[in-house]
This record gives sequence, C-alpha cells and structure tokens, in this order.
Amino acid sequence: MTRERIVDARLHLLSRQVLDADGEPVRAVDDLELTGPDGQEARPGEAVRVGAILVGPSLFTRLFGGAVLASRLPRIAWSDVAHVGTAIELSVRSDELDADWVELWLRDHLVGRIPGGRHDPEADG
Amino acid sequence: MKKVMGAALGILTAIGGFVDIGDLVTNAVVGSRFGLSLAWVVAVGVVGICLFASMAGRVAAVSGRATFEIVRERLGPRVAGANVVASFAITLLTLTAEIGGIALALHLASSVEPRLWIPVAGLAVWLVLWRVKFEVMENVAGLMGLLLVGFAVALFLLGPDWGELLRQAVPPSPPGTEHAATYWYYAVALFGAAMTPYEVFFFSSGAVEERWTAKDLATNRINVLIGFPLGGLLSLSIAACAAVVLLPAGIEVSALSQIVLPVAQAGGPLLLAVVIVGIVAATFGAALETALSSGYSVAQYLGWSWGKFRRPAHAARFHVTMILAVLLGVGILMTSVDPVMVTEMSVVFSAVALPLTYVPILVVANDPQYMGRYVNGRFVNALGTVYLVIVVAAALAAVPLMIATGAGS
Amino acid sequence: MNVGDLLDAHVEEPEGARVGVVVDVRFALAVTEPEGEGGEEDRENPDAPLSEHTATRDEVGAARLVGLLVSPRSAGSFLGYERTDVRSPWPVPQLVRRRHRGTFLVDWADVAEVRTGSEPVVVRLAAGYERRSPAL
Amino acid sequence: MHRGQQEPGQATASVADALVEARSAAETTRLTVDLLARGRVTGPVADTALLDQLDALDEADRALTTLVPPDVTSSDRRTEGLTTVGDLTDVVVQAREWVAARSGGDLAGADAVPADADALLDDLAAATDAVEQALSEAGGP
Repeated sequence: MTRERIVDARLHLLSRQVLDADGEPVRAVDDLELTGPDGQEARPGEAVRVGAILVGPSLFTRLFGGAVLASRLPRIAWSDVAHVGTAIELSVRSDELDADWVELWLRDHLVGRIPGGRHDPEADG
Repeated sequence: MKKVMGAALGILTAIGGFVDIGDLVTNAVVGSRFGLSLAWVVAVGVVGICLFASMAGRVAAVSGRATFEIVRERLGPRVAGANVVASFAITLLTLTAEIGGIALALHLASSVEPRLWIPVAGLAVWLVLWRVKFEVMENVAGLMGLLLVGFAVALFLLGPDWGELLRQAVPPSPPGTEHAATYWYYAVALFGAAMTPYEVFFFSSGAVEERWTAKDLATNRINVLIGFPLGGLLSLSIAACAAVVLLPAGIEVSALSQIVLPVAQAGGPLLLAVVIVGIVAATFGAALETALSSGYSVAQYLGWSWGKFRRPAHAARFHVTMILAVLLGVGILMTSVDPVMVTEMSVVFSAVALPLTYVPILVVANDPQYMGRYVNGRFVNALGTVYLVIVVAAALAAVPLMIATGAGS
Repeated sequence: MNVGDLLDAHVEEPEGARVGVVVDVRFALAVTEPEGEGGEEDRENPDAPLSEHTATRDEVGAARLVGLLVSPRSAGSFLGYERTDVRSPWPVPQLVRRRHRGTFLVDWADVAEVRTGSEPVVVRLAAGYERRSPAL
Repeated sequence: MHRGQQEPGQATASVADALVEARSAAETTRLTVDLLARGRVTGPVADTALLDQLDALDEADRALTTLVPPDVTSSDRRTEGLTTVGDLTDVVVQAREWVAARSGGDLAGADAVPADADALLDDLAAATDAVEQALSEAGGP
C-alpha cells in the first residue's frame, strides 16, 4: 500500500546518519538538493522534490557561508534512498558512491598500509 | 554457571573501569585537604553517572544511534559543531592526563623518568587500539584496574577511627583552615571526576557497536548500577587513606607518589606493588576509552564509519583521528607540563562540558519516535530533572570558582 | 536551490513586511508499507538487537516539497519538541515551545519568490497566502 | 601604595602559602624516610616521592623569590622563609642521597650521605621546626 508520510527536513532528514545497503555509515546528511520536475531547476510555487543528499563541503558553507560550485559537491541521489528512520538507509553499497573518496583515499594510502590495518579485530586476540 | 561468570565479569570490569587518573588524583587531593567532608559529592556523582550512562546506553541500543549522532541531529550542525569541538578538546585533555598517569605510575615502579615513559605509553595505547579485540581489551584493563582495591585493603589495615571518618562525612564538616570557595571548587572537581562525559560516549558507542538486545541492555544496566557504586567506594577509600595518613601530617597531595604512601604504610612493598599495577592498568584502560571517545565524537558528528569492531581500513578516518589524538596527547606531555595539573584541569572542564551531552540525551530518551515504549519512566525523568539542575549549576559555577580560588591553591 | 538556502531565510509578505524566518522545510515522502511486519514487535524478541527495526521499515519513494514552517521569533534548534506533544523532561519542552510560539506552515504553492543572491536569503509570499497549523 | 606591590597583609599571606607547601614537603619526606627505614616502601617509590618534594620546594622557593614585599615586616618574613626553605631543601637532597645509598648506589661513606635514618630524621625535624616557626610568624595555620 502506498501513502504519504510527512517529514520536516530539520527534524527528520538533516544531520541524520546515512547508512549504505550493508549498514555501513557513509556520512551525515549535510544538505538536501531540490529539483523541479524532470530534473530542472527548482522554482518557487511549482512542484519541487528532493533530488539528492549533499555531503561534505556543503556543511562548511552552511556553517560559515560562501558557496561551492554545485556540480563539485559530493552527492547521493535520492533515488538510492530505501528507508527513512532514525537513520537514512540506502539501497546501494558505499563503494559505489563517489561521496566517500576521503575515506577510500585514507584506506588505500595510509591506514591500509600500516601493518595490521586490514586485520579483523574480532577474528582472534 | 557461565551466565553468573559473565555477569560477574561485567560488574568487575565496571568497578575497575570506574576509577581513572582523575578520580585518583582528585580524591587523594580532597582527602588530604578536606578529609571525608566531600564524600557526599562522590555519592552525588556516582548516582549521576549511573543515570546518565544507563540512559545513554538505552537510547543507543534502541535507536541504534550513538551520542554524537543524536547531539548533531537535535542541536543542528552549528551548535553541535561547537559542542563536538568542546567535547573533543576535553576528551583530549583527559587522554593526555591518562597517558601522563601511566608514565607517572611507571616512574614509581622503575625510577625511569616519566619523559621516557610517555612515548612508550602512547605507542602501547595505539597498538592496543589498532590490534586487540574490544572484549579482551575491556576485560583485561577492567580486571587489572580492580587491583586498586588495594586502597580499601590499606584503609582497613590502617585501622582508622571510623567514627571520626563518619563525623567528617555526615554532616559534611569542612576543616576551618580552608575557604568556602576552595571547598566548592573541589566539590565541582570531584563531581566532574565521577561524571566524566567520555565514560558515557564510550558506553553508548559500545551499545551500538555490540548491537545490544533487550537482554544485553538489562545486563549492562545491572553492571552499571552495581559496578559504578562499588567503583565509587573505591574512590572514597582513596580519599579516606589520604584523610587518615596525610591530612593529620599536614601533607597536601601534589604528586602521584604521595597518593601511594598510605598504602605503603599500611601494607608494605607487596600491597604497594599491587596498587601501582592497579594504577597502571586503570590509567591505561581509561587512556584506551578516551582515545576511542575522541574518535567516536568526531566520526559520529560527521557521519564517518567508526568502531573498534571494524577492520581499521574500514574505519580509516576514525583510526586516523585516534592516532592524531594520541600524538597530540604525547606532544602536550613532552612539553614537560605537570600531568597532575592536566588532570585537575580535565576534571573541572569535564564538569563544564557535561550539560552539552547530558541535555540532548535526556531529551531523546523522552522522544517516542526514537524510543517507542522504551521512553524514560516517571522516576527516571524526575531524577533526570534533578540532575539537569545539578549538572547546569556545576557547569556554570566551575570557571568562576576556578578563577576565584586560583585553581584551588 | 538547497534546503540549506531556505532554512533561516527571512520571510516577507507580498508588500515587503517581514513575518518571520523559515525554521523548517516540510516534505511528503511517498512510502510503501511492507507486508505484515511490525516495528514494536521486533523489540519483544530478547535475542534480536533492539535497534534492528530502526523505527519504520517502509520503502521510501519521492520526497515532495510541501511547504515552509515560519516562526515569527528566532530561528534555531527545536530539540524536536515544537510539533509534538512530548512534555518531559520538565522544563525543557516548556521553554522550547515558549520560544517558538506562533509558528505556522505556508504551502510551497503560496511562495512567490526566493531571492538566493543576497545574504540573508529572502522568501516572498504570494498575495492571499494562508497560515496553516504547523502540527505534524 | 606603589605599583607592582601588594598590600602588606597580602604579601605576608603569600609567604605563609609558600611555607604551607614547604611544610607539606617536609612531612612527606619524613613519612617517606620513615617508611623506607622500616622497609615498608620500595626504593623507586621513595626516590620518586623525594624528587617530587624537591619540585614542590622549588616552587615554594620561586614564589618567595619573586615576591615584592611592600614593608619591613613582610620583607623580614620573606627572608626568613627563604632561609628555612633553603635549609629544608638541603636536608631533602641529603635524604635522596641516603635513599640512593640504601638502594645499593656506590655512595656509602660519601660525606654528604647521612649515617643512618635517625640522624637524617633529626636534621629533618630541625628544618621542619624552622619552617613551622617561620609559618606561625607569618600568621599561617
């Protein structure tokens, strides 16, 4: 059965943890991008929906002002969202998202290279 | 049988994990200057940490969200950002104090100067965080920290005048030689030492990492409700030892070496050795918890993957944050700052920062959208409101008292 | 345009009189209920993690912008109180509600213009806009 | 009153504060020496305890040296305080050498090392009495 659930951005969406399909944390929601029908610019008074979750630099522009080129912002398409609860759960895995490049860079260039960095702490003592 | 063992283990680690360098130093300083006239503050602090930890654990277990995810979501990115910066700074200060405590305790054991032990202690902390299984780490540190029970043994061996100790404690009668402002300054410090925020970050993050069930929640509540008060008794026995031996001699504690002298007097080298091992274990365990908490706070605010349960490569930014925190702590100590002074600062600022995390947790524990039927009951809420007042009052009074008394001197 | 642009924006009537600030942005989520599964019952199983159900398990579709919540007073954090009837712990909800009395909802259809070029962002309402109840 | 100076009462109180610290160091030293003589404490702990007391005395000495006495009385109190803290420091240094000698250091027979614990405790008692005397003249507790 399909119906509508009312949510408020600040209350239910912004700053919520984003988890990927495996339950791994991706980022917290820093901002939401609005789009019009067919992906056009969102316009006042006309039909508008959430196009994407923005993460990363948009937190700093929200906190300290200024702007980053919209096309440069790491984003997660709203169509990848599966559930909205105490966290926002995606239907894709975080490896498939380019929003997480800092984590991947540190993993490949620093943490993964220190001996034991890929050791599973639960496997043994 | 296995169940009983498991429950006992949980309680024992909670006792051993309760006392850290902050409790050790603050209780000994207070005992040597005020006798047991501030014992009531330890009681207030212990009830407070039981309330706060069990509430944070319940919120984390039911919602699956740890403290700083909730802090950000409730306060918005701006206020929560300031909050996370303050909490990180205080956790870092506490981490610094704990690493310093390890080095001072090893100095007592070996005569090798602390400056040489500090990098060793930092490296050891990192290696355990990097490599050792969470459960092993928690249990070993907690059980060995239990050796601090040597302070209680020492108190009995000293054979003090129990009636006199009780008279100091109830009703509280501060010695006439101290100013009222100094008395209240140490009351705030003692409260901050008992109710350190990092214990709560650690506890609630553990609830998320271990994916607690209703059963786990019940067990952990019992561990806290029994373990923390017993840990509080341990704190009081440290204060009482100082009150019995050091206070009459006019000794004011300013170094870790003075804290263990009553133990030596009561129990000789053997008990002394036991207590020194206990101090190393307790400060080491607390260093692990504070290092983890520094990673938890930043990672949860920014939504990074975090946790001791993941391979380090799968929580890369979290591990990098912890490495930086340990390096910073070691760096601060290498400037030859006095670790005992760092400890005193850390407990006072813990009291200042407490409302920043206490209030959001109290609010969310009442939110049915998060908690379903696990919202706070009426009794917990009444207690929660009483502590809201205490926590805010202590936070507001801390800095003015610190300035007025010249940090208690 | 992002939600972050709208939050804390100043709201004006058609003639330019200021009526308040945007304190939140309301959406309608299209959701599909899962078959025969209940959130609360999961918690009864003592061996399942309490966080298992993570509130609601319904599948989420598009999020349609419904309107803006406007407060005549300051912007800032709500601690999640003003649109629910949670009363504890005293006195936090009572204080928060006091600060945000008079909050109302305007339909997105009643928004005539959003000027994002300047700081602060200004939202101008259309003539004949309606003040609706902010309750969820 | 001139700039940079304290009121006479305040200056004397600062002298008293420093002497309270010195008295605490003296008593800690006495306790440590006594415990070591009775074999209750290990060498490293005793050594560390005395080292910490030398730090405390250093601090007390510094507080007295940097004080600017506004009148004759507080100046006298300061001079007396400095002398007693200096004498006490000498005894604590001796005590530390005695600890080192007991822990098997190659110091036995050196002039600076006291013959036994009793001689050391006598010296310490004399130095502590001087501190107490100076403290009561400065109006301390």
